Amino acid sequence: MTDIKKDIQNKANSNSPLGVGGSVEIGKTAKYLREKLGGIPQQAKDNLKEYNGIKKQMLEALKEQDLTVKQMAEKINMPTDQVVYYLMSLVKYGFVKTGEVDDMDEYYTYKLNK
Amino acid sequence: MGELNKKSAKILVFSTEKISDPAIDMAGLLKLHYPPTVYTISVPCSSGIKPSWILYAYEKGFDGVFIAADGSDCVFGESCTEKTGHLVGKTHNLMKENGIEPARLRMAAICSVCSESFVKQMRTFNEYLLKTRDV
Amino acid sequence: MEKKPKKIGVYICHCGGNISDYVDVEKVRQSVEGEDIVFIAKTTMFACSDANQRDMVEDIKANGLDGVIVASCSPKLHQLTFRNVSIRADLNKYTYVHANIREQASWAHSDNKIGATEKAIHLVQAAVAKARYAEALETNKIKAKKAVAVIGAGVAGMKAAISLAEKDTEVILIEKEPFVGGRVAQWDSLSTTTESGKDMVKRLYNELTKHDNITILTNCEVIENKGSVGNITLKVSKTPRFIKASACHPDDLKRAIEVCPVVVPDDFNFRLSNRKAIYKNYPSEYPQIPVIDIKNCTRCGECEKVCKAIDFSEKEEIVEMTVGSVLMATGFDSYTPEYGEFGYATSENVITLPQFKRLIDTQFDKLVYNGKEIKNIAYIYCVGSRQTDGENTYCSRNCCTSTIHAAVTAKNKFADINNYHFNRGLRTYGKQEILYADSLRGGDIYLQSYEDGLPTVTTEGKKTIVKINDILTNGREIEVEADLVVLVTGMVPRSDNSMIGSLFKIPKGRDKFFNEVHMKLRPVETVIDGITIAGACQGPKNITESVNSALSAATKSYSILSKGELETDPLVAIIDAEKCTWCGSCEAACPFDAILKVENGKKVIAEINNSVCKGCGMCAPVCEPDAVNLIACSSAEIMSMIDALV
Amino acid sequence: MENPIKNISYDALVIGAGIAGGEVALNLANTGFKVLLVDKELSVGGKMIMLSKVFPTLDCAACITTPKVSEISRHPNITIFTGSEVSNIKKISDNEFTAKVTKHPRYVRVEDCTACQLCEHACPVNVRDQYQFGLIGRKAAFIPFSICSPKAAAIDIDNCTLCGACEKACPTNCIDFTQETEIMDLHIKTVVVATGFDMFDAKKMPRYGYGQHKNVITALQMERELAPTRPFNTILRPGDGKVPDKIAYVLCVGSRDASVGNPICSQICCMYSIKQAQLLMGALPMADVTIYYINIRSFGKGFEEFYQQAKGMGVNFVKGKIGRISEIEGGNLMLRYEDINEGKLQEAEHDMVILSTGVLPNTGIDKFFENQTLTLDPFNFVGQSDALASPAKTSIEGVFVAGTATGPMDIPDSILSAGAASSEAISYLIQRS
Repeated sequence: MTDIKKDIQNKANSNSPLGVGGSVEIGKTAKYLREKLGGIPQQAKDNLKEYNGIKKQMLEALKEQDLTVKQMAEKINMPTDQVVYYLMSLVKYGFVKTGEVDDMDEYYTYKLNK
Repeated sequence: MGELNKKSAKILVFSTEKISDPAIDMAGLLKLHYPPTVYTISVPCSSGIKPSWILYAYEKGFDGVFIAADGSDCVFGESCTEKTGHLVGKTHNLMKENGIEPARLRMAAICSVCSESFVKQMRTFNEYLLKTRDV
Repeated sequence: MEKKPKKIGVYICHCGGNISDYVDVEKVRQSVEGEDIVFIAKTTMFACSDANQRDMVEDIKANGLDGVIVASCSPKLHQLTFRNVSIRADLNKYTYVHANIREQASWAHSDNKIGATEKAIHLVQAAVAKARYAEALETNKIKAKKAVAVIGAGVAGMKAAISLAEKDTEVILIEKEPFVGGRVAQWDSLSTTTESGKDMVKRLYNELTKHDNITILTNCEVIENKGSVGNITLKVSKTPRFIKASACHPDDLKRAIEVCPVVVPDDFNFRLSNRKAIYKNYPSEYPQIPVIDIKNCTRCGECEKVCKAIDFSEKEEIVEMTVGSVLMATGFDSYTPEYGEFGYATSENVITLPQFKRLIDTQFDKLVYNGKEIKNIAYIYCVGSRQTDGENTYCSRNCCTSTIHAAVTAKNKFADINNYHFNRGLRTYGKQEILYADSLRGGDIYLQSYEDGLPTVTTEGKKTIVKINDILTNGREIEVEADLVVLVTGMVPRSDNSMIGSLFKIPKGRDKFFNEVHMKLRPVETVIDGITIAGACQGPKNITESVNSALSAATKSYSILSKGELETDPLVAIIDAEKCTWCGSCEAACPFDAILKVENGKKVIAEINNSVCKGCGMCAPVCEPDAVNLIACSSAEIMSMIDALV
Repeated sequence: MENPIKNISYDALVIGAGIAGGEVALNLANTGFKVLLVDKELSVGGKMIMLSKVFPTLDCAACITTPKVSEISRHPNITIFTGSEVSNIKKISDNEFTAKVTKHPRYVRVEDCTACQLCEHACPVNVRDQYQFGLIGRKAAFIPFSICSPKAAAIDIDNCTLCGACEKACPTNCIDFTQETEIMDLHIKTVVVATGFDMFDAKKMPRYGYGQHKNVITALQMERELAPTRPFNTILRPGDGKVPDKIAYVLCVGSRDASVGNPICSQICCMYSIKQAQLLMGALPMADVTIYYINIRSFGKGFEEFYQQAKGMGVNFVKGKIGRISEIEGGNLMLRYEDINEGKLQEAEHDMVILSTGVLPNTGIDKFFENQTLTLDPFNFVGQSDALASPAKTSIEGVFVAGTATGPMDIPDSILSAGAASSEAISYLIQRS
């Protein structure tokens, strides 16, 4: 178990104001846990912020034209391996789709999934 | 994909659940190709095939019928070989009576690992049927 | 009476691409969607997944379906899975119909996507045609005898017997040889343990005899097999020992062996030595009574003079028994090299690995063969295994480790031994690697070749030379003058496998060992219900692996019988009483005596005994008035399938 | 802790719900015993359920695991706890053990979840997906993988921002952040350890550049790329998304190597590499695949034939030891190796390298046990007290071991080992009832 997880669980278990099955309204339990924990880990916040930024940059870039990984890397100034990771995640979530492969059968272009 | 344009003969295979089915399945597993117009109907034992079914298959348009017989491996006993042979003989006579070329019915023992032999049988039977019939 | 039309659900599996890469599954779905009885037609990524199974149950319940069809892989793999889905949705399992569009369409025709799709469409349509006729059927229940016959009393068979006896199951352990222990009894030294093979056999034998529910039959062979899972009747022929156990006095028996004038090659020692016609392979062997090898006995009567226990009047006995399941643990043979293969039988300095192992076990101080002290030993690996121009294309798995163990044992036991290993890539997998590393450290020399540059053995006068182009030293030709050449012979299927195999109708694989149903799903079961396989009769194995498979087979045999009751298929023959005129041909055709002649009102007709009928259908084609049909395989069903397939 | 502690009892506790543990649970359940099956992961199925196709028959792993998994999950005699850990196993009498089970909150009520994935769509977070070995991202509210069981969402609380979007999206209101850790006291008669194995961490061999050179990946990562639920639309190298056409396999990475602390052979790497090579040849017909090996160990039933088949398909086998892998321009990789046939050092360029990493023990199993010692072997796998005659017996009477917890083995051997452990456990239970 990671330390963060342990920490969260210890906190959750130790100062449960409402107890299990208490009066927390179904569908609004996230707020309950956030209050109980007194916030969320900084790392999770940072990660989300970074991803949102990159997602925005990538989708903006693809608005102009379809791009390969290399072209995207140059355009948004990011290492190609990072581009693969984020771009493929965006493909998975349906924001981006895979286009054609080049003549050499080497690199695919990626485009917005409208 | 050059094969696509080539016509193949329609062959109905009677195979058996315990013995020849596994061989035909294994042919697929090993990607041993044979014409896709080969269709299989499984029966418990090859000696339970009625001649009327075979005649019906020709009547409906099958070019050939192949019995993938159990041979001596049959789980229902060794009399299977003789009985299957007998019903093939009977069917051949019926075919002659009805003006159907008896060579359109073939039989071979296909044991549970005879994948290659099954595929070879299908290919040669297909070639024979293509040559002798206007498929 | 007008029947309500059926409502069927059809599920077409992608199999994660195995099907959908070659077959257009959507097209297949559309092709049956419009059929009157098809209420739902869906495609699914994995039909067998829990999620899809749950979906099917919901679909059946929510829509009141009468049956389902799954078009996926071979019914051998998942027919049972989907029949169980039907059961969970409160449908009778016989309303389920399976279509095989993987092994018989996408895979078989992966070279032709259009053809594969076309075929899949016809196959699914044929399944729909069959589903029109599929009816709810009740299974027959039969009593299962909680007893298992274990065939072969090597370590696998002995372990299986013990483990079944511990599970309150009656065991009959049948061994063809006069003694138990199989191959392991032949070894003194085993790798990874200080226990000798003989001691291990002794330990297992003592454990066997602790259980009252185990019967050990030595010198016995199964000669007849009747019936089926739950109720199998075996006939066993028992060759007499010609020695009365009760009257046996050890000293007299010892004398009897001494006086026996017959001398024959001793197979237990791989013909390295001789034995008498009355013999034991080694002093502590089990059971502890000698045996008379009647084929070689001259009936001179010398033994009778010194020992009262000798009794030549003993006759062959036939024992009959009923068991619920049979566990095959018949073991393997060692490969016998061809005449002249690496100098076998043509050079006096060439022996096989099993012979070499016996040689080390039977000698002390000095290693002597043919009167000559041995110093330099050349081992030639993969003899009879991984053949490129022979039938045995498989690797025999255990021989690398076994050879290194023997070589290290020889080196530790005798002075000045030099080991040269002419191998084709060492396969000391897993923890056995340590043994290889140890032997390298101990100074053993390893020389390697590929399949196309095997070592050669030549005899020049008294010298035997082994030559190789060693790839480990850049292909250099290296030659070793060997005092002894050991041919590392692997495991091959037993020569008598075909006899016992065909008696129980067990299929064999391409390697001619007994074949399991599925290497991963059902590794110890055969296509014959109730017959399990264990140990090296299924393929080469070391002792641990044999025991693992023996215990697995015991688990399987036990779980078949543990409830004391089995369900059998209700797919039997039925007689149309109107058409039947009793001519007796069906009775003559039935191999199971399942057809009876009965009076039905004014008429004499045939009747099927459902609990005996095995559903083979042999009675159907012989019926002139066409009064016999098989349930689920009737003329109407077959013809409607033919209509769909054309 | 305020949680009420539950007391539960079963005939058998099976630790680890991979194929070995699953097989044991099924065998015991089918002969009438009540089994608790515990796994620390979110799904049962172990490592095998993550694989593409399996050697030597090229059956898809899912086709073999999913039906078993489904049989396990609906067996009336089996209770499954995923996301749970066992500790404090104590032998209290001849045929009785106690233990503690800690069930971590999933923050999803599994029985209500329909795996509709709406929470996944709603979640704003993106983190590396451990089930795809970091090749691609996943959400903090996520279904572990498409064929997981139980097929239900889970919340990755480490990365969750507790924004509540998943809760709003969920049509069945199954997301529940009030869930807490549950601790249960367990009474059992027998224990089966089926804790599986770990993979060698390729970062421990810096000369191969894993973690540094982005186009050097592990075989498990390639396994995902080849699986039907693959992370990319095709085979891509993760460094820049290029379709590779000159692929190298390096065998014995972290096995047969005393210098990294693992002198034994991992038994499966030769075969899984040969299998992947065959699948790659199918997926990328123009690609060259080279396997750098020391010895090919295709020893099992049908394995040698499978090896020869790969050779026949054109997979290139080079007998050579890889010294170093360096990255060159464009992300390609230069392999320096000792060519054993030629007897000299050689260099070869590839555009993607797969490290066939070895099998290591899952450490810490012995710590589960309190008043008895579970003896380990010299390599830290679970020790077999009678390896030849009773391979499933351990140093503690009533505790049995199944599958790769005892050492490296392939799937058929794991199943057989599980069969043996089942046999011992059933006998033990019958003898003591």
